[in-house]
Amino acid sequence: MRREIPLGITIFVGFLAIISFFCPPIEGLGEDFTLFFDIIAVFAFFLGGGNLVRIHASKLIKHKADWAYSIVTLVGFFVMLAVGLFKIGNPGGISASLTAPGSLFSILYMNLHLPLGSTMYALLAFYVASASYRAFRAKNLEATVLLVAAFIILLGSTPFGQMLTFWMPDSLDLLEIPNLAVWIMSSPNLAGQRAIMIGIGLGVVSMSLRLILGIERTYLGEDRG
Amino acid sequence: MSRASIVVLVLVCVAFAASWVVRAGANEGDAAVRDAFLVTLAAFLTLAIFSFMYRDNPYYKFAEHLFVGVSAAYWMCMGFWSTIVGNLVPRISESLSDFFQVPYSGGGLDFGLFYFSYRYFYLIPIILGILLLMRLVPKAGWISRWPLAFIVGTFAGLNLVRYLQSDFIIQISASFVPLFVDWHGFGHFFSGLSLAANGQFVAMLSNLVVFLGVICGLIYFFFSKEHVGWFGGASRLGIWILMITFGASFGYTVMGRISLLVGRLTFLFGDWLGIIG
Amino acid sequence: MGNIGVILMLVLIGGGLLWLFIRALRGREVDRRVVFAFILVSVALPLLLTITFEMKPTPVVEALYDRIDSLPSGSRILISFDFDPPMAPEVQPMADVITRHVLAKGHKAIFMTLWATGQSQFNVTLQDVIRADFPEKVEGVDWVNLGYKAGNEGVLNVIRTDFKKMFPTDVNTIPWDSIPILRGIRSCSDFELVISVGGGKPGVKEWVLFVGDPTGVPTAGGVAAVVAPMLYPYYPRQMCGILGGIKAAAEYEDHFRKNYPVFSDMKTPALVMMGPQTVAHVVILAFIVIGNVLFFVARRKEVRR
Amino acid sequence: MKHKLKLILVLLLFIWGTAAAQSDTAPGDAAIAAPSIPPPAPVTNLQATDTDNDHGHAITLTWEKSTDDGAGANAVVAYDVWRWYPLEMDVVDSLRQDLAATRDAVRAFRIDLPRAERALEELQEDAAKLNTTRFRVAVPDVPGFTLTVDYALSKLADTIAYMRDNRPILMSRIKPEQQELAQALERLTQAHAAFPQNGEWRTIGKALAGATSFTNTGSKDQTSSDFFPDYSDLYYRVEAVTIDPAVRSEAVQVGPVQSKGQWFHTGKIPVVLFVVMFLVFTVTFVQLAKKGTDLYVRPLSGIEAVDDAIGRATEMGRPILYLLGIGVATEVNTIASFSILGRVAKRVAEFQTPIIVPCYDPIVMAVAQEVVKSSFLDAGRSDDYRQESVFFVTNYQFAYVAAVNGIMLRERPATNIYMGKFMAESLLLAETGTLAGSIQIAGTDEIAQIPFFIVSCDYTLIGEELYAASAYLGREPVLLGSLKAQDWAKAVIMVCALMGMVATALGWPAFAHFFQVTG
Repeated sequence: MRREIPLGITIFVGFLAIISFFCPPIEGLGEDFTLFFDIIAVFAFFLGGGNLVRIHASKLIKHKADWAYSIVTLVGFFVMLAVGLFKIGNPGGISASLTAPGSLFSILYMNLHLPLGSTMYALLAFYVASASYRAFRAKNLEATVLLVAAFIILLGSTPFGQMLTFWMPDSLDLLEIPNLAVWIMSSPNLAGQRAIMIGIGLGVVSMSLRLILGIERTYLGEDRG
Repeated sequence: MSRASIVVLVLVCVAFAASWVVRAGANEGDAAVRDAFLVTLAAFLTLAIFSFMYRDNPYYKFAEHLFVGVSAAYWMCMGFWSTIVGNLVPRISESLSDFFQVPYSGGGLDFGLFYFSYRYFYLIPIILGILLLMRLVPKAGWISRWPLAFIVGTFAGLNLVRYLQSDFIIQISASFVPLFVDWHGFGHFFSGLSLAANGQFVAMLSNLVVFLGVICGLIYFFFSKEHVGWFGGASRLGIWILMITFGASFGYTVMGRISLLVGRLTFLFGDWLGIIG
Repeated sequence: MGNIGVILMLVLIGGGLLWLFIRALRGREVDRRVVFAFILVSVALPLLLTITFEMKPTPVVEALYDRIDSLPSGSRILISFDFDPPMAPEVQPMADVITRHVLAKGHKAIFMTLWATGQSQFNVTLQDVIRADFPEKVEGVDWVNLGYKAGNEGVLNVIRTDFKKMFPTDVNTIPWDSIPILRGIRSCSDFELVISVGGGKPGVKEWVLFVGDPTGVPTAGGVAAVVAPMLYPYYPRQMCGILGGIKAAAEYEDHFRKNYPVFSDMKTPALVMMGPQTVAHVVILAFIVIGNVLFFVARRKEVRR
Repeated sequence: MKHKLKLILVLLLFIWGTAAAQSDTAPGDAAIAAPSIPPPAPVTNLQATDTDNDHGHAITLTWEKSTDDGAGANAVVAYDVWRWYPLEMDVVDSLRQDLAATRDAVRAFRIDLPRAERALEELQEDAAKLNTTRFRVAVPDVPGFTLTVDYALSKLADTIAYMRDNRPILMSRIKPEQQELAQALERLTQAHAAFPQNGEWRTIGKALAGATSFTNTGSKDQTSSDFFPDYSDLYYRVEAVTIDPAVRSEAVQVGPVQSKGQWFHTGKIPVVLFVVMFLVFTVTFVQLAKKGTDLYVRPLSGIEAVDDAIGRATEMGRPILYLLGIGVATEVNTIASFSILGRVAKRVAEFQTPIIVPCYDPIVMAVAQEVVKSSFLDAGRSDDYRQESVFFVTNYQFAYVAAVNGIMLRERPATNIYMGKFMAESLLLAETGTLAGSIQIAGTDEIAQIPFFIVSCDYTLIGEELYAASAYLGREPVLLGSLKAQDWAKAVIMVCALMGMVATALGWPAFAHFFQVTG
């Protein structure tokens, strides 16, 4: 029973969701299900938050490596949680938006969360460069194709692309770097994107069918087909 | 702690304090001291993250752990206020809506034949949420599979039809392109043959590339047929097309990543140091 | 003064790269921290020296510009701010210049956001563009901000057929029916154009799938560069214009500035950003070349052995 | 300054009197001008039908254009559409408004009464502190307008008393008003059937010249002001109007017509066909596989690498890091990753290598714990399972990356496996992994991120391969059967694309038209 009931639930709601797509009177069901998920996800935050606190508390108590930093995590977590849940320091009180300008919550967001997040994101600029340096090498034919496409697009997004090839006659102007970059984006790139998209569509459909038909049930903690 | 790291720590503290004092002097208004502290803190955290590029270090660890704690709580609070208070409460309870001062919306599912009020319908996610929390009870942990089964089932169904429609059927029909563009016979075709970007030949070439590219790309993804012979050749062409796609995608993305760095440096140079306007 | 700075910068970066190139010919790898340092310098220096370039619009960018420009003035255009502060450096300039163009042309702009954080980004545009350049435009008559609603694609599913159901009021809780600009708008199909500016999910793609496709209303978007290649399959059938990344934003800014001389001295954050962009791109290209030189040098050594 | 808030309440009182106010609108008397141009011809062949493929609550009118639609002095500029409304609709409307007003008032009282009481207290305290009531407080939003405290105090007290007295009365009114509204709604169908008694024609909209259709829709929500009743007899009229609004054709009438919801959306037939096709393929090949037919699948290098990578980790005595990405449990890519995790965890349990699974989403964490636990159970090593190996990090992309990057450099995993949904963090993770010297295997269906994985990982599963991976690793005939079905679907697409191209070349739009999905 422990395994049949969840499987039954999956199959039932799966087919219900498919039917709702074709049946106008219940077409809004998908929306409701999305909201259901969001609500369940908030309940799950108790699991997540509890897990986070437990892990860092145990690190702290057992004096594992870097235990001192766990204090930082716990303090940050509880301060932000208290400020947010009780809307401490919010000028508009309970009715104002959580992120109202001037509220303590938004000040913490703007000065802690935002710089940290943006900087982490900006690290990508450096990593993109080091990855290009290390990985774009003409080791074999595929790698060379990858390299050449990237090179042309990169060149095309600078004014130098224009400067290098402006002398091309009109009858050959496809070979001007900016035009070539646009052509690559709109022809081979489009074909590749489309092939992958259709493939992914197929994969998703096939995977969903496997789930709804009860063929794939690893997610229930079961490894038998 | 080594001697060098103590020296670094002292230097960082001095720099932090100096920045706070200098900014506070430059700012105006009631909150000058507070604002100076906040901008210094934001700059400190920015530099702490950047320091990771050199190597892992205590300042990065500090920033990382702070970030984990703050962000976990941030999204919990957002979830609570926007989902529970913003969407659940107005559907199920009038008095709770008044307590949180959100407008009660009520409503329900209207099937024409019968009407199902949200007041009862939206008890389902609450029950499922509570079942999920049963994981915390060791003996009843198995019951938490029910909500998981519900989530997976509903979205498998929804995704199935959505992907079929948007990523699949529409993409297929979009690849129905004419191979002969502006066709006036071979004479016309050969007399006007050129590599002009908006010419007839390039238009036809593009359509051919798109068509063959999609077909060969799909052939590359065939799992149950050996990639040999003409099939193998097509699959090889497919992988080239995919490589061009990835190369182009990579090259295009570099642009965006640089902008993000510009954004951060603008903060450091502008908001913090005040050397650019 | 500026020129000396530029020359010094070019000497510094070019000289450094040349040195690395010569080292590469001898088969010596470059440490990743050196790469990082070059990127930092090549972004920071042009930013401090404010180097800018001229831009020529690419067809997808021009398509959006022409679409906005060719609509009869007074058309109602929905603009959705679907991004957050970390993404802002790349897409905020697009949101700004599109808003400026829409208002300059005399269209009615209706703003909304699918991201909780998009609200604060709209406020930036409100300060920098609407209040600054169009003080005469009246809120509720020429533009209105409907604010944020939670629900991602769910929101789109609802407003596709019934806008008022999702947004009973605007952001200042003024009821829908008493806002003049919204009179006669029932669903998304009543707009002449829908533009989403964003870079994540939900974003432009969701607008196309959930609003543009089902209703047939012209849809366009401004996105972070990383998302742009994914949107090209939708152009021109499902989307009538795409701004991909800061380069497109710069092109739009330049094109708009040339056609609307009144705004010739407007702020052009995207154009300013193109300086660091260009130098950094060249540096990355140089590193790719150095990497390949290293690869071939190493291979030749192997062959000799 | 701080009196501002309190004074809002005083102002509330002034506004209060308008709570139940109703406004009457007198119909405008248009000046009757002598028609200077002859009236245009009426529309012909007017039809009213229930709008197709909807949930009801809409009627579509179609007609053939007036013969004067086009040019001439009496050219038609628009078509006016009228609908017959029984007076009962007005009754429903006013009852609805009453109920809404009562509800609003009750809510306002519930919120404002405590605020007013608090404000009164504070104002009194301030007065006591200053030991005088002879100061003035500013009224917000009205610059320069102030009130004496005495006056404000007395008004506040009045407000509070008024609220206290009226709240129970108002609350007791909600129930009966709801019942009354429900009854009126029930009478609507009858009232519509009584046409043409007890009702009148009202204009509901305009269609511009040249148009030949109009859709009258409304809300399905009974409490909404534009509620549109289903299963009721509705009557419509259409008039052609010239540039002079007084000059119009005679009205053409149509009715009765009823709106209702359809149980099937015919615009989505192509989707149904494809669903059925998939279903047939999958079931057929799964049955074949069950019977023992040998199904060939070509090797995928990324999949083969998984085993080696686990072996390598065991030799080095270092852990394996498995990331499910930043998807939530509703996304199919994350679900595919669960399956792969299940297979990987089973091997890991057999090899007795530690595994680390930091999670981005609490629900994903819950599922992952379940998956890993039962994999260990299956491998017969349930004692080795440690719950803290699958843990929650944080629900924000970049904080998650920051933490995982830290784990990579500090725990030094021998192998990193990335499967699922990855966004901008892909390169941040993969580059740090390279730096740490780990073998890396990635798989994602985020097209924009695949290039980053390709350049910095040792093996990458591209798009669709992610979904096939679990079938590959499981090696169960049933799952391989579904892969075969997927390939057949692919073949069908290629044939469709080929036929579509031929059809376009030959100028047959019907084929492409079939793939149009509406709604």
